[in-house]
Amino acid sequence: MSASLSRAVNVLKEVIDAPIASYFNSCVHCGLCAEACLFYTETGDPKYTPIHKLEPLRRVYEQEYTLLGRLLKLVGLSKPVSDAELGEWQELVYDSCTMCGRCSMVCPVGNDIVYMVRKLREGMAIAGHAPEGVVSATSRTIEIGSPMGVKLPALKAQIGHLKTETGLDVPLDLEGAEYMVLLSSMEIINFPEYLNAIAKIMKQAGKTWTICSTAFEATNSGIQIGVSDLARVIVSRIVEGAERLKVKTVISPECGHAYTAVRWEGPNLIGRPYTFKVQHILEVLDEFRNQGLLKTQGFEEERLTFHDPCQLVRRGGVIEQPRNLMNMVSKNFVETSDPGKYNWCCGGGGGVSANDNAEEIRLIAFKRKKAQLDVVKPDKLVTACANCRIVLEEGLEHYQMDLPVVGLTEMIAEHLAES
Amino acid sequence: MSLGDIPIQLEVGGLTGSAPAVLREIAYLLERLTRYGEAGSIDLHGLPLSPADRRWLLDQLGRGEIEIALEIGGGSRIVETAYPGVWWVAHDNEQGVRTSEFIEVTLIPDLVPAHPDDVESGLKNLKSRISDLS
Amino acid sequence: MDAALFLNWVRGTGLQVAIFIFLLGTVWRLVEIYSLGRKPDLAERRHVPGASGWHTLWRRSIPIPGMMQRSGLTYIAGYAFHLGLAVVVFLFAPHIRLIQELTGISWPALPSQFVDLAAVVTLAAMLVVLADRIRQPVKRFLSTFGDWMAWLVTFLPVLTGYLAARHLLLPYTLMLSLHILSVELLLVLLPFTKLFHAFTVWPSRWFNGDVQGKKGVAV
Amino acid sequence: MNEKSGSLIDSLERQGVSRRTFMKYCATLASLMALPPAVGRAFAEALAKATRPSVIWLSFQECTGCTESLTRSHTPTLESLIFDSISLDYHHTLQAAAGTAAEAAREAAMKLNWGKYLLVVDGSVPMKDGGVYSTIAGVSNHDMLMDTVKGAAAVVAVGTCAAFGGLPKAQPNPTGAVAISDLVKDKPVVNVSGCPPIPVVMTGVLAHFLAFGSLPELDKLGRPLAFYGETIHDRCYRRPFYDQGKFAKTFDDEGARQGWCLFELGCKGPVTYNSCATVKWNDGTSFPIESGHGCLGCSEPDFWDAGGFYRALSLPANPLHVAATAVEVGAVVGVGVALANRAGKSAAKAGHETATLADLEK
Repeated sequence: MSASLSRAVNVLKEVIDAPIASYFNSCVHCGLCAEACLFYTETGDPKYTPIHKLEPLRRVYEQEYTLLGRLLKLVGLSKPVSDAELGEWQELVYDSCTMCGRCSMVCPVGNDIVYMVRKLREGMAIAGHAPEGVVSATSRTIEIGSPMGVKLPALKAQIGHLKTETGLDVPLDLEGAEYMVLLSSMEIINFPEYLNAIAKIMKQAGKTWTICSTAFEATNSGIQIGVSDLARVIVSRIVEGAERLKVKTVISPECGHAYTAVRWEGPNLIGRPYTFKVQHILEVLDEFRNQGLLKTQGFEEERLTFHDPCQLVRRGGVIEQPRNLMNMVSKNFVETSDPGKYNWCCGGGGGVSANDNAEEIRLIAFKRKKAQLDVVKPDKLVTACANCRIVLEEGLEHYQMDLPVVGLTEMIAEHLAES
Repeated sequence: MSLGDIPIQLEVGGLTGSAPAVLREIAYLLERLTRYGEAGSIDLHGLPLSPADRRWLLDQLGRGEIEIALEIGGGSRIVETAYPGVWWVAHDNEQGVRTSEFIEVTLIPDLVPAHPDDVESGLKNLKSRISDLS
Repeated sequence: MDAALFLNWVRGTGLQVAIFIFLLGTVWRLVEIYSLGRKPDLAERRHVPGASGWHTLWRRSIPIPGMMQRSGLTYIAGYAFHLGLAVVVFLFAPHIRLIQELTGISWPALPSQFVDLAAVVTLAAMLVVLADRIRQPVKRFLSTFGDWMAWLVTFLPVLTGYLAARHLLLPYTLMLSLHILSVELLLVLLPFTKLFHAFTVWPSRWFNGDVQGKKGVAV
Repeated sequence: MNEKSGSLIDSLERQGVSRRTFMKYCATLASLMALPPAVGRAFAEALAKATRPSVIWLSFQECTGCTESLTRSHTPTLESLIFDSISLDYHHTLQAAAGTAAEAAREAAMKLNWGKYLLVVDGSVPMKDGGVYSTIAGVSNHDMLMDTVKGAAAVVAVGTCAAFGGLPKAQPNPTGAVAISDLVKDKPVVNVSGCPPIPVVMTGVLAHFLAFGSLPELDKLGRPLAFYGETIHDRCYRRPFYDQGKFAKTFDDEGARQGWCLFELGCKGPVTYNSCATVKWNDGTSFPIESGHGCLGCSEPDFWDAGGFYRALSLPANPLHVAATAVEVGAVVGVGVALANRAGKSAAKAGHETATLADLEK
C-alpha cells in the first residue's frame, strides 16, 4: 500500500461515524437516488447513481468497522481499496457530483448521501485523486488568499473605484463594526456590483460595517476538495479577523459553499462555537426588510425567476428569504418546478466549476436547468451565488439561450429608495 | 341424565363427493364377477365417508330380496342390495358398536355357506342324535 | 424425517436457533454500528418548525415532488409490499396468537380474507419489484448477490405462509413447517444483510433529519 | 397355560366359538390391518390353522397401563380369547408364580422355545448409573432384556415407553431411559406405540405373526403401517371443520359445543400417526377427540416434550428462553467490536498527519 493510500484509508477511518455506518446498513439498492441526481437524469448512465459513488467508502467502512467485513477481508473475500480504484472513482466523486444534496432528500431510508461524499473526498484528496483544477484553486486560496488569486491591492482598487463612482465609503478594518462583510473572488473580479450594493444598503440601513483586510475572501476550496485541515486554515482567517475586529455578525456573500463553510462547517473545523454570528447576505437583507430598514421603490417589470443555490437553500436553510426579497421588487416573479429545497443544481457546485475534466458533463447536466427554464420562460434569471451565476451564464451561452443572470442583492440595491 | 341427553353433534358436513366413486368401484367389481367369476369386496371402514355419504350410498344401492341376520359374537347383517350380487355386510360387536362394514360383490357372501368341517361335525352330531333315538 | 418430526424441529430447535442468532446478531450489529458515535455539531442551530430528526422519521415515507412521476413503480410497489408485509405479519390472527404466546401482548386481527388479499398483493408487488430490479438499468447495476437473496428470503415466508393458510400444493403440516423454516432463514439472515434496514432505517432517517434540521431545512 | 396341542380354531371351538364368529372377527381384523380382501381370506385360513406360540413378557419402567389396556375388555371378546390362547409363559402382573419360581419359569420357557418365542416388552430401560433405577430379582432391566432377547424370534415393544422411551425419557430423563430399539439391534423389533396402545394393534401384530409367521409391514419408526399409516387428523371426523377453518377457541365456547376442530386447543392429530379415529377405544365407543379433547400425540416419540398439550401446533415450543442469553452474547460481541472500532479510530486519529498542499499533488 502506498503511503498516500494508507494515509487516505487512515483519514477515512477517522471520518467514518455512526451516521455513515447506519446509512450503509440501510441502503436497499432501490436506485431512487439516481433519479434525484442530475448527472444520472441527464445521461441515463447508472454509474452516476449517487450511492455507487461511495463504494470505496463503503468498503473501508465494512472492512475496518464491521466484524464480518474484517473476516471477509482476512480470508480475501473482500478486496481492500486500491489506489487505482480511487483514481477511477475521481470521475464519480468530483466530476459528477456537485454536492447539491438532492439525493439526500429522496433516499427513502434516509441516507444522507452528500454527507458521505463530503467525507469520502477527505480520503480521495489525501490519496492525490482530487482533480487538478480544484487542487490549484485550493493552493491559490491557501497561498494567495483567494481561489482566483485576488489579493488585497485588487480589492483596494475596487474600493477606490467605488468611491470615485458613487462616493460611497467602504470601511476597511473598522473595529467594533456591527457587520463584517465577506466577498467571493468572483464578486471582486466579475461582479463588482455586489460591493456597491452592500455599501448602498448598509448606508440606507444605517448600520456600521467593515471589510477585514486579512479576511475578505469567503470562498473555501478546502471544503470543496474535501480537506478539513486546509478548510480549517482558510476559515480560521475569518474567525481571527472577526474576533480581532470584534464584529457582531459576519456576512457571508452571494456564494453557496462559502456559506456552508463559514456558517455550518466553520465551528466544527476550529473545534469551538463562534463568538460572533454568521448570516448570509440574504438573511441580513430580509431581516432589514422586516425591521423596516430596507426600503425599495419601483418593481421589475420583466418576468423573473429565481435559481436556488443548493448550498444556500437545501444545504443552508435560507429558503424563504430570497422569495420575500424577490417579491419586494417584482410583481412578475414565477417559480420554476421543484423550487426551494427541492431545487436542481446548476451543475457547477462542489468544485465542479473549477474542474476542467468536468466541463463536458457539466454542460450535459445543465440540460436539467435548461428544461426547467424552457418551461417558465423568464426574461431574467436571479440567483444569489456568484458561482451559480457564472455556471448559469456559461450554460445559457452554450445552449444559445439569451437570458440575463443577476444577483439578488444587486437587484435589491438597484431598487433602493432614495433617501 | 343419560348419555343420550348430552347434545353431542357428531354429524358434520354433507356429501364429500367420495360416494359416487364407490358406486363406480362396485360396477367394476360386478363386471369382474360376471366376466371371470371373481368375487370382490370394498372395505367401507377404509374409506373417508361421511354419514351423509353413507346414507346416499345406501339410497343408491336400495334393497334387494334377501336380508340375513347373524348372531355371531355380536350381531351381523348381510343385506342384498337392489343389484343382485352386491351385498351390504355390517358387523357389530357384543356392545352393538359397528366394528366393520363391507360391500361384498359375490354370488353368496363367505359367511353364509356352511363350512365342510362344520357340516361334517354336524353330520356326526346328527347321527349320534339318530342313534340316540333308537 | 417425517412431517411431524420436521414440524417439531422447526418449531422447537430450529426456531430457537433462529431466534438466538437473530437476537444475537441484531444486538451485536446495533452496538457495532451506533457505538461509532458522532461528533457534536458546534454550529449554532437554526430553529425551524418541522425541521428535526423526529419529523424526518415519518416525512421520509412521502416521496418529494416529482419523484412519483419519475419512479412511480418503485414507490407504489414498494409501498404495497411493505404495507402488505406489515398486514400479513402483524394482523393475521395466528401470528397475533404467536406474539401473544411469546410476549403476552395482543391486538385485534383482520379477517383472514383480508389478510389473504394482502398476501396476494404482497406477492404480486414483490414480483413487480423483482421484475423492476431485473429490467431497470440502475437497479440492475446496483444489485448484488445480497439483493437477490434478500428478495428471496422475504418472498418465501409470504409464499409458503399463503400456501399453508390456503392448504395448497403440499400437506398442511409440511407447508407449515416450510413456512416456519423460511421465516427462520429470514431471521437468521436479517441482521447480516440489507434486510437490517428494518432497524437502521429509523436512526438513518433521524440522523439525516437532524443534520438538516439544525440548518433549518425540513427534509 | 401349558396346553400347546391343536390349532387355534380347535382351541376356540372348544371354548364355544363358532367358525363364522371367527371368520367375522378375522374380516374385521383384516379390515383394521388394511389387508386387501383376498389377503384377508388367506389370513383367516392361516390364522385358523396356526398353533399357539410361547410369549415372554418383560415389564420395565412402566405403569402397567399397557397391560391394563390389552387385558381389560369389558366382556370377553374374541380378541381376548386369542390373547388368552397364547402361551404366556412369563408376565409379572398376570402369572401366578412369584420370586425364584417365576424366574425359573422364564428360563424354562426360553430353553424350551429357544429361537421361537415372542418377546413382548413394556416400559423403557434405565441406563444411567449402571441401570440401578429398575431391577427385577436383582437383575437390571438392561441385563434381563439382553439375556432374554437372545433366544427370541422377534421383539414387540408395547407402549410408547418401550417403543420410544416415553414418559421416563421425558426431560430431564433422570434415569437415562432408552427405548428397546436403542438396545436390540439384531432382532426384528415392532413398536406398538401409544400411551397405552390400542389393544387390537397388539392382537393384529400377534395374529399376523401367528398367521404368516412374520411381522407386519412397518413404518420408519418400526410401527405396523396398517395402524400407524395415517394421522389421527387424516381420519378425524372433525376434519371438515379444520378444512373450513372452524376452530373451537376454548373448551366451552360455541365452537366446542358445535364440535369444531380442536387444532387451536392443542390437538396433535395432524402430526400423530395412530388409528384411534377409526378403531376407537372402549370397545369402539369413541376416541379422545370425539369426547371433546385434542389428541396428545401419545404414539409419537417425545410427545411429552412437544411443547404442551394445549398449545396449538402452529405455536412454537418455547423459543424465548434463549432470548436473554442471545441478547447477552450479542451485546458482548457488539461491545467487543465497538472497543476494537474505538481503538481503530483512536489509532487513525493518532496517526493523522495534517494535510498540506503538497499532499494534494499526486
